[in-house]
Amino acid sequence: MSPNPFNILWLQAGSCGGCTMSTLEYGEKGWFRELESAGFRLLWHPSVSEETGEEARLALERIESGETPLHALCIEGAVLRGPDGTGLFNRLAGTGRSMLDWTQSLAARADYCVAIGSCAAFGGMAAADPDPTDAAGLQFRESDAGGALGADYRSRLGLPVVNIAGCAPHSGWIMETLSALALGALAADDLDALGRPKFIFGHLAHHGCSRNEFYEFKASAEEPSQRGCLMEHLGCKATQAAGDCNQRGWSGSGSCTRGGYACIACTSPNFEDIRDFHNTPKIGGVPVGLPADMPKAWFMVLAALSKSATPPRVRENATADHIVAMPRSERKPVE
Amino acid sequence: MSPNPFNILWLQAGSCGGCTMSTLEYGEKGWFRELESAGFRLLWHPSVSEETGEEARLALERIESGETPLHALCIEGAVLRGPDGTGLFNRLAGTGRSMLDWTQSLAARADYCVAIGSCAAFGGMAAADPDPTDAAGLQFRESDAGGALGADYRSRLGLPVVNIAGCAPHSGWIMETLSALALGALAADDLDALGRPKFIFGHLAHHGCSRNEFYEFKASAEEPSQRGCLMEHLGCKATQAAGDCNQRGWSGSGSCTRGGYACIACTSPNFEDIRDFHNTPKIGGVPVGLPADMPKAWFMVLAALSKSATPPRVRENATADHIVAMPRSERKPVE
Amino acid sequence: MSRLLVGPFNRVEGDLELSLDIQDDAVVAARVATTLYRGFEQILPGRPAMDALAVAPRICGICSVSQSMAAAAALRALHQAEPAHNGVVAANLAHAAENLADHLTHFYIFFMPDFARAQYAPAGWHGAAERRFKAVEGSAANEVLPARRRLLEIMGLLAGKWPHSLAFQPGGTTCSVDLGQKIRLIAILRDFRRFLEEVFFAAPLESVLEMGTVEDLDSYAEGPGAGGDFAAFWRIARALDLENLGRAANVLMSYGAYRGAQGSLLGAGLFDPVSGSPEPFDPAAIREDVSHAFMREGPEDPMLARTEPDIAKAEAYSFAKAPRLGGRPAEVGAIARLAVHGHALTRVLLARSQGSNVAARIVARSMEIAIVTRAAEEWARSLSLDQPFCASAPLRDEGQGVGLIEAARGSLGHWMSVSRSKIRRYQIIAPTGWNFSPRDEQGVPGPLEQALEGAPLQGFGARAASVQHIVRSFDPCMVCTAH
Amino acid sequence: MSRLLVGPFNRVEGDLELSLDIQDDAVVAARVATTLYRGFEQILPGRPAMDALAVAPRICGICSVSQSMAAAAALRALHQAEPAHNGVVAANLAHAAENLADHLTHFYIFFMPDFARAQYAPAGWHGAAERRFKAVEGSAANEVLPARRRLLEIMGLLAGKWPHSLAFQPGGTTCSVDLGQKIRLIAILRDFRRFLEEVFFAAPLESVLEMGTVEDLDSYAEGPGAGGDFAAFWRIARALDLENLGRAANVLMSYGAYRGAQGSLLGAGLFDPVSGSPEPFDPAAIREDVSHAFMREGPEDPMLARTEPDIAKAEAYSFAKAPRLGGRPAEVGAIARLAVHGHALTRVLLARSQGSNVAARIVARSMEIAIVTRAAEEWARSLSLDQPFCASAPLRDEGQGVGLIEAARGSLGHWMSVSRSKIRRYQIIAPTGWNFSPRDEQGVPGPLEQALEGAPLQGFGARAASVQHIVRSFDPCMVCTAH
Repeated sequence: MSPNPFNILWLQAGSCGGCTMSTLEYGEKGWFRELESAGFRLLWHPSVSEETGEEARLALERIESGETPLHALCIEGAVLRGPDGTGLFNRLAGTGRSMLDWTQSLAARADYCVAIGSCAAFGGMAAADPDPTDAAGLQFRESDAGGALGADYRSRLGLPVVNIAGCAPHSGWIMETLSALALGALAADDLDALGRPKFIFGHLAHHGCSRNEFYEFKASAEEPSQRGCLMEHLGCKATQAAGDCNQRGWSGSGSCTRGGYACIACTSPNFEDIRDFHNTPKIGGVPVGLPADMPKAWFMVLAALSKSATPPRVRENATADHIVAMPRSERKPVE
Repeated sequence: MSPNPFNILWLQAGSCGGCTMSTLEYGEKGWFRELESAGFRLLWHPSVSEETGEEARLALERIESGETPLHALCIEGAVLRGPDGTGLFNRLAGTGRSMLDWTQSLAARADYCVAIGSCAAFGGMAAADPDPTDAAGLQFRESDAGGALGADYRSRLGLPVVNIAGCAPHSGWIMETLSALALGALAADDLDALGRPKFIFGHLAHHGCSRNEFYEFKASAEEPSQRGCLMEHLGCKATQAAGDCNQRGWSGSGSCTRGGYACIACTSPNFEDIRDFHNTPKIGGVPVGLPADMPKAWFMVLAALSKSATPPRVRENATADHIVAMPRSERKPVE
Repeated sequence: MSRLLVGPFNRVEGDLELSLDIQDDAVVAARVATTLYRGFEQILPGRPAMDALAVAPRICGICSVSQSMAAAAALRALHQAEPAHNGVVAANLAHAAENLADHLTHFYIFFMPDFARAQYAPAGWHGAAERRFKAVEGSAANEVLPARRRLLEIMGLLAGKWPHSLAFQPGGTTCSVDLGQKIRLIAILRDFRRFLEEVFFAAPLESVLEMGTVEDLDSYAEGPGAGGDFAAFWRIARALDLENLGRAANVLMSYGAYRGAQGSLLGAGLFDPVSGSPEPFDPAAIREDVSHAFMREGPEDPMLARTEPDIAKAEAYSFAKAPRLGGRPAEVGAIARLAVHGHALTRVLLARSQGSNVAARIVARSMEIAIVTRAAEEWARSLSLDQPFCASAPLRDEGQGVGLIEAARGSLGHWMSVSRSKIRRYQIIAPTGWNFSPRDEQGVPGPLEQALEGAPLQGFGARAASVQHIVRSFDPCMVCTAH
Repeated sequence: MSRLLVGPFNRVEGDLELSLDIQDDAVVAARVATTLYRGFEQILPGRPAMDALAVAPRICGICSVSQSMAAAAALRALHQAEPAHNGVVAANLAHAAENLADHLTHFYIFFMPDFARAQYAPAGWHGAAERRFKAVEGSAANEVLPARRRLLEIMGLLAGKWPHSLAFQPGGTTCSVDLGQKIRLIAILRDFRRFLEEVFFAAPLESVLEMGTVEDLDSYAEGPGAGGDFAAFWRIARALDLENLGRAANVLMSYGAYRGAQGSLLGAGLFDPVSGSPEPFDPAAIREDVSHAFMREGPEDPMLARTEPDIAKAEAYSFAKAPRLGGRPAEVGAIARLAVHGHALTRVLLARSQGSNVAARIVARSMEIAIVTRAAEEWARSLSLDQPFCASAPLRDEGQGVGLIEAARGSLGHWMSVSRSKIRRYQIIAPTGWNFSPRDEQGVPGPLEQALEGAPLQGFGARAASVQHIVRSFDPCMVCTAH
């Protein structure tokens, strides 16, 4: 343990626990080892710490009182403000206080405040229509600034809430962001308009998708398990979704689109209110959700043209569930 | 060690040793552990086996005589046939015999014969013009069938040489192919026209490149280290190169194009005779090497159109070395 | 008599609060509450039926695949779809990966660290237990977390990501596996077996599965497998007599785990630990009682029920409803699956204490690890790559579907009604809903509430290790329970 | 006197054949041959100058980055380019990763397994050595190979792939690092330090670097670090007196390693192990003698030389040319770098035997691991992400460039002449070219040939462990040597 550890308190609010599960995949020798050698000290985490009941309450009180310095407050899960602003849909067991209350109180003590996952960032699935619990993110409610801590909240070192969006987020997103904070390498300018670290969310999920050639020709899968691009028919939103998702291995080598299913933009506010996740909404045959920053007319023309240009190999493979047509072999010297 | 191990003999001919280096990255607990638990027995490998000198010679003789069964003969490196067909550019030390001779003799004993890397498959870098050593692959010389064993060679179980192309090939390519052979899961029909396993080489290296959006708009990097697509100016041949390269993590999370440089089609015969690897040859402003199976005219028209459609974000990022323009934030519910 | 409020009760999934009535340094009555309610059963209605596949997994991050499998099963029932064989196998493999990871996480991260507590400092085994199992700091975590990470690479291959994948479909899985991926699957399972055989059991799985008696367990734990973490557990269990801690004698229930073309790996059914005999199982007898839940009253049949919170309800002490089978509580989980399956050692342990107990629950979970790992190896090999992974079926826009599956912690059911292709009602009864059920209208406590009765506190009050062991022996997941 | 032909000599890179003259159970003269010639110096001419970046790394798969760095350095000299600072740092990091991996691979996979040979069965330490270091089967490999794999993840981040990356350019590197990647780099190096401190040294790097005397080594190896693999080596080295095996007294040479804005981490120069003093180093004095190589005679200055094989040459016995510095052989490698750098322990070891020897070579390599790991940690932290990684420079189409760098095994030089932007001549002198040089025209043997003279065979003939230790102590790479 380093002499000046970076103290982390991790609490779960209206969470499914999935962000923690994802995080536990981090580290060559396991997350604990990683925390230790990176100089992090986990003040308390509900899933892994020994302290329970009273011991845990005392630990929290010491933090709340300022006795234990709090470098990063990590909140996993939406903050449930209902019913009627009481926060009672989510009490911290044994303390008689709502997580809304705890969160607001502890956030004031934190050098940095980090929202782990889309729930903590924007409300996430808990905030899905009809939002039965008045769920919010720490500083956003869907894409509106505000949330549980308010738009003006700044942590003690002057940063807004750092939103590690994703449901669940990649363990690397979480740990790299925390490490960057610990190194003092993440400034307000390194966050996008939704408080997400640019180094992750400056990418689109579409970047690095292995179905890219199908996309180029708009050669599309028509049924799940087919190889084609999932955008045209099967609901893929990766051309609009922020995140370097397809540039990382998930649980080894996975990713949503590599797994054969659509990106549902889980890093975006409001993803939970997508209807018909598996189908692409179209108007006049043109998908409604177009690639980020792409003029519609261009898309239409390009899509039409590239469809006509589709090589048979690509067309055939698009609707097959394994490779049926091979690229022509390179029998001539490559120049 | 399993009771019926799958015996592998691995020899290096005109090799740089890189294929072995790559292979040593394989396995959660290391390659040796992996071999053992997968039921492989390494009869001998020049880089790792204890037996040296005479002990090694005896081991080879036992295999040659048929006393030790040989399930897979793995040859790494090109077979050097020069000078004048003598093979003397590559003797197996201590044996007074050329590797050409050893390879031919042992291949006759092997259930399967596997070319590890592009050198062993097609000749590779050793065969580069002016081919000073008359280098050949086991069953191909560049893209012509023949090579050191001849076009008609079949291993004892009836397969042609299995070519694990790549320079160096991904460790997964090597071990998955060997495992597939050991499982009896690789038939002649699972190989492409160049003897390469289709499950790897039915893909193009371009599939899964993280620069795909730049490619779509032909927003191109102009200098090394920039983020744009490398095809237009910097020599990327991934749209023609076989291999699932960009769908695997290399040395962790790498790949050629993720590393910022062009795919040079190292899995293809003749890649070694590319001139000016770092530049894209163009005619009339159109790259000469077009995506596999793509009609040139289509490419030109699409390229021209998509260039005009390029969103500013993509255009600006293409020639920057880090993200300078962010996607517009998803402030409205995504539909 | 005094009453203790215990919380936050951690190293469980989700928010758990206990209320214990104490007399003579022992528990005389217990009430278990979940203090978080998110409203999934309110969110699902009104959405397109297939959207359950995106929403349901997010009920719980630790048994996300189970939720997906239950939703897919419900949709499959709705659409009367015939899944592709490969898809079934692939889904079972992914599900097995999740369940195995859960079991490991439970054993190493949630359960064993309690033996490293200072309360046990006097015990001879404590030093070793502390070095190995202490929360966050013990050496075991540095082996199990990498092993878990490696095991979950199955998810990357078959499910795209974990938790919360959309790969599980009524017709199979979205991810068709190629030869390389198949090889990788096999390799991952090889590594996992290796972990089990070197670290967890320190014995070949085959010999683990041969154990049929407590004597077998003893001689394994003192003999060849002595270096294994499971052996360490068993020795401590013997030392602390955990066979006589946390006893409950409810009927044990399983919906049947890992269904395939040849039926389930572990069949569906009931087993009575007191009589030691199986019983017939009728899912139609399942009801949910809301007498002590912060929920409005309504139909108890999950196919008809809705969920409307009522925070002000007087008798209520939990956001969880109380599931009942033919009016009785039931205990679910690995112990129930193995008992129903007829696993000898499990039945022996149940017979010895005439019910389930802390030790038996852990042993059953461990034995299931061995059984499922072996099965998964077979499944991976059996994938036939030229066959489809997903069958398409015409969607129905009206109807009902029930999805009954076995999650890591036990029986999970999704009940779904659809009209005009939108969900009208959706009810979820989770394993911990059964085990950590509050009292019902009859005042019958749930299995955990029963198991805590009589727990000795040895002067440690709310911090007493016995309470920790009993609660965690069920591997509770409160986010599943109340969702 | 009898003559032994030893081969295939494995656990080295590439094809190595020894011819030993034996008298009285000892080696009286040795000749070392590389039996593979691929013709890189014939392939490079005629290609565009920048193509050296694609061709050169493929000379060798174990020091591929070194070859790239040398080619990039030669091109940098040709184009008179000024590289971007980040690019220099990133390239040094990748190069460090390769070199560290090489050192580890050498220690665990190539060198230590010889102590597990049956010849040593009588020794007290043999059992432990066999369990730990036996080729393929020993336990160490299962720790070092994963550690190596993890370390090489640096390549995935900075070089795209390994071996054979095109990331290394005259202007810097092609891969600009973002914040997440920087964090990952730091984490990888943390894991590597951990491996060193727990497994290889079993001691903090800082304390390892404080060792300055043989007494320090002894007390480390018997004391706190006793569990480390390096300590095990040192104890064996003491038992077998490896300080007096494989002695050679040539001048030690380094071109300077890890050049940066503040000069090199380990400086360039010469060190005479006999006088114990540094000497001035003039690269212009480098020549290659082909008297015993299967090569046609021609200019000896590498800037003017061409390479044309002549398999029929009578006096020739190797495909390798004999590099000479001012007419003398030189020894290169970690031992030379540290000696030139002034590393105290290395100089002490050199002084004790008035030359390099088996033990000193291994110790120096191990100490370099510690030095470079620490430096790499700094470098990773020093990357400034808002600065460029690659500077562009106008290309020159005429001229010459020399790239002198330090590879894992020692001094590597590329000499390139370009006209009309095509390569006209390209000469490569590799580290093992120096160490495993054949005799020159004067009949002076190369460093290995000298080191083998006098090696005791103890009746084991060609299988004698002494020969194995001496040869492998240099960590030879024959594919680099003859290319």
